[in-house]
Amino acid sequence: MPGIAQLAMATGFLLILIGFYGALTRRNLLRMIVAFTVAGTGVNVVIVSIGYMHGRTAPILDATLAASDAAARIIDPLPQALVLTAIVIGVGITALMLAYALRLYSQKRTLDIGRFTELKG
Amino acid sequence: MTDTPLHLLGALLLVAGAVFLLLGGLGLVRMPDLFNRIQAGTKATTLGTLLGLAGAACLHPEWGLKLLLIGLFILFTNPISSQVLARAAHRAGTVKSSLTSVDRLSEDRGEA
Amino acid sequence: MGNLMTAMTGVLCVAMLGAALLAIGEPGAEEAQTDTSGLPIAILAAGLVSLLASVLFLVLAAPDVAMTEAAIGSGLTTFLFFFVLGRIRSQSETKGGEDG
Amino acid sequence: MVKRFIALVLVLAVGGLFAVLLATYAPDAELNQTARYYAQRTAQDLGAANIVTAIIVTYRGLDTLGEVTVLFLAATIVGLVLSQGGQSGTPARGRVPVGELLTTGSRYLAPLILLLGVYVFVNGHLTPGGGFQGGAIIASGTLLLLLADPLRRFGHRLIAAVESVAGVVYVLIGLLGLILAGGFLDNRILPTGALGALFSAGAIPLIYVLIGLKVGAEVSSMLVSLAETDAETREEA
Amino acid sequence: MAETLIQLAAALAGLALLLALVRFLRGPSPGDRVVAFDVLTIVGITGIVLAAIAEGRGIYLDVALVYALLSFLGVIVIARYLERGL
Repeated sequence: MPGIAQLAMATGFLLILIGFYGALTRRNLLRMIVAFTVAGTGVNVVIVSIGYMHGRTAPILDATLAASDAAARIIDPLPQALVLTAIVIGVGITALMLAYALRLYSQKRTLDIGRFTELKG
Repeated sequence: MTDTPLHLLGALLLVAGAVFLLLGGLGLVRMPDLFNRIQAGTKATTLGTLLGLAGAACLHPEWGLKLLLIGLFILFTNPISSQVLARAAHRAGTVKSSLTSVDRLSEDRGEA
Repeated sequence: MGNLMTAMTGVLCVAMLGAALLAIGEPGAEEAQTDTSGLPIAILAAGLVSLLASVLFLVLAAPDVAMTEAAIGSGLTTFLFFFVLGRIRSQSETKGGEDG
Repeated sequence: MVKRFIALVLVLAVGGLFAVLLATYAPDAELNQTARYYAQRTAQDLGAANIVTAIIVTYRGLDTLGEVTVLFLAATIVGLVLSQGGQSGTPARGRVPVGELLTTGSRYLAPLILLLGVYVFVNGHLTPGGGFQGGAIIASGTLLLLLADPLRRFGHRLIAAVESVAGVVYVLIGLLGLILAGGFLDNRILPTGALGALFSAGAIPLIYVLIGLKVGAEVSSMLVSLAETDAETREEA
Repeated sequence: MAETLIQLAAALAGLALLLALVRFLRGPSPGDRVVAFDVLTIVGITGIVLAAIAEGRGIYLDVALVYALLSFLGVIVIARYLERGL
């Protein structure tokens, strides 16, 4: 029986693949952005699941977790810190992509990625 | 975990809450149109969640305050979201099932 | 209660994968992809992926990450997408764009 | 069709790579050295109960400063891009007005959401949460106000002022750490206090409040600049 | 005994989640999917509470607090979009 970490990691990898496939095959700009956010969630899930250890608890000290035995009972806090910032940056990136998509639409009246041909040689 | 009567009561409340959640989910799948599904999906699950929170409060009395706050927030937000959704669905002209016979909003607007 | 957590993870993973498949849309409908008709559902499904991911993060003992994902995935991202979609809808309706 | 096939092959190749990674993955039984250091030293060195907060604000504080800057740049560029695109928009005629329940509900819920945001970032060193989460929650409050009244105008000056003052004070506290304590953004310029108390962990609560205000202002300004592209075109019509 | 009951509750809640997911995936109208989304978020709150009980850590409830107060925003956003108010 696979552990929680393996299950979550497999899900994360599958989310990345689904998002990747979507971003490659879709032609609608907004659909591509949606696919990117799905892939981004997958990356976050994978990184957090790497830090997970079986039978341990969250890295926050309180009444049920004394500072002295923290090293024996908590999971790795570093991936969590990384993912936390990655999520916030993710929303900034999404907003930026959407702003550009809206701008492109007001100029070209289309969301089809095949119509944006100015940069093609 | 020891089996004091309070713990047992808490666990039973949790199961009761989960049963209501399950009924809500069942209603969501079985009901004929959107408005009936909103009924099932909001009322039953709100009750289920509140029962579950009460059960958790019995299991861990020291969490009581936070659980109470969560329950209050659910009571505040859930009606708003379902009402806004029902209104939007009505306005967007969602098809009603033939079993849905009362439509007071249309009557108020003089449409029916 | 290890079994409980594993089972919960399993259910969450299935739900997330289902929602993710819905988010990128059905394969094969490539021609109809440049209009915006199916997009609300795709965006909603992406929002569902992030909400379920938040519960999954909690099961993975990362409450900080779970809270971030809940705060951002619940309203902000969905709003950004739908706002842009609404603007595109009103523009295509009033000026009669190529794909409108 | 060819493009689709190529995409499928590419995805399958990456998937194979992932499968190898997953098959060879063996979870650690013990914390690695860095994590062990954080676990053992955080409580006595910094006095923060939430180790993730300690890492974000102090151990890797410089990264966080950079990250907040990236978010600021993103918000600025969103505003810039949208302000140029405004004139080609069209007025939103026939908008459906907001329902009564939502306007009334938002009047009561928005202060509650702001309060929750403040609670989250003030308690960032004790419970889950902190500046980023609190900032996102505050921005959600802005979002609720925008939803309840799409024509509401937010003070750009206020948002910009909050954002820049928070940023400047953040950097100043960092410099103060360089002078009074061990280095840039060192939190021990204030006493670390008792573990678990609200006023503990040195400057961490202060810095997290600033980060919360800054992130909240940045994300709010993104939302407002999106919403106001609409309002500008409305005025022209 | 209590532990068995809690596991039963978790199983029932998981079943409710899967039922709501069926409605979410099947549609047919966007409104139906939004209702299913609403139910899924509420079941998610119960899931968070169950995780907190299983781990025995009260701090997890802070996440449920945020979840309970903010998850309705997504529903309101899409409802306003559907009634052409956005």
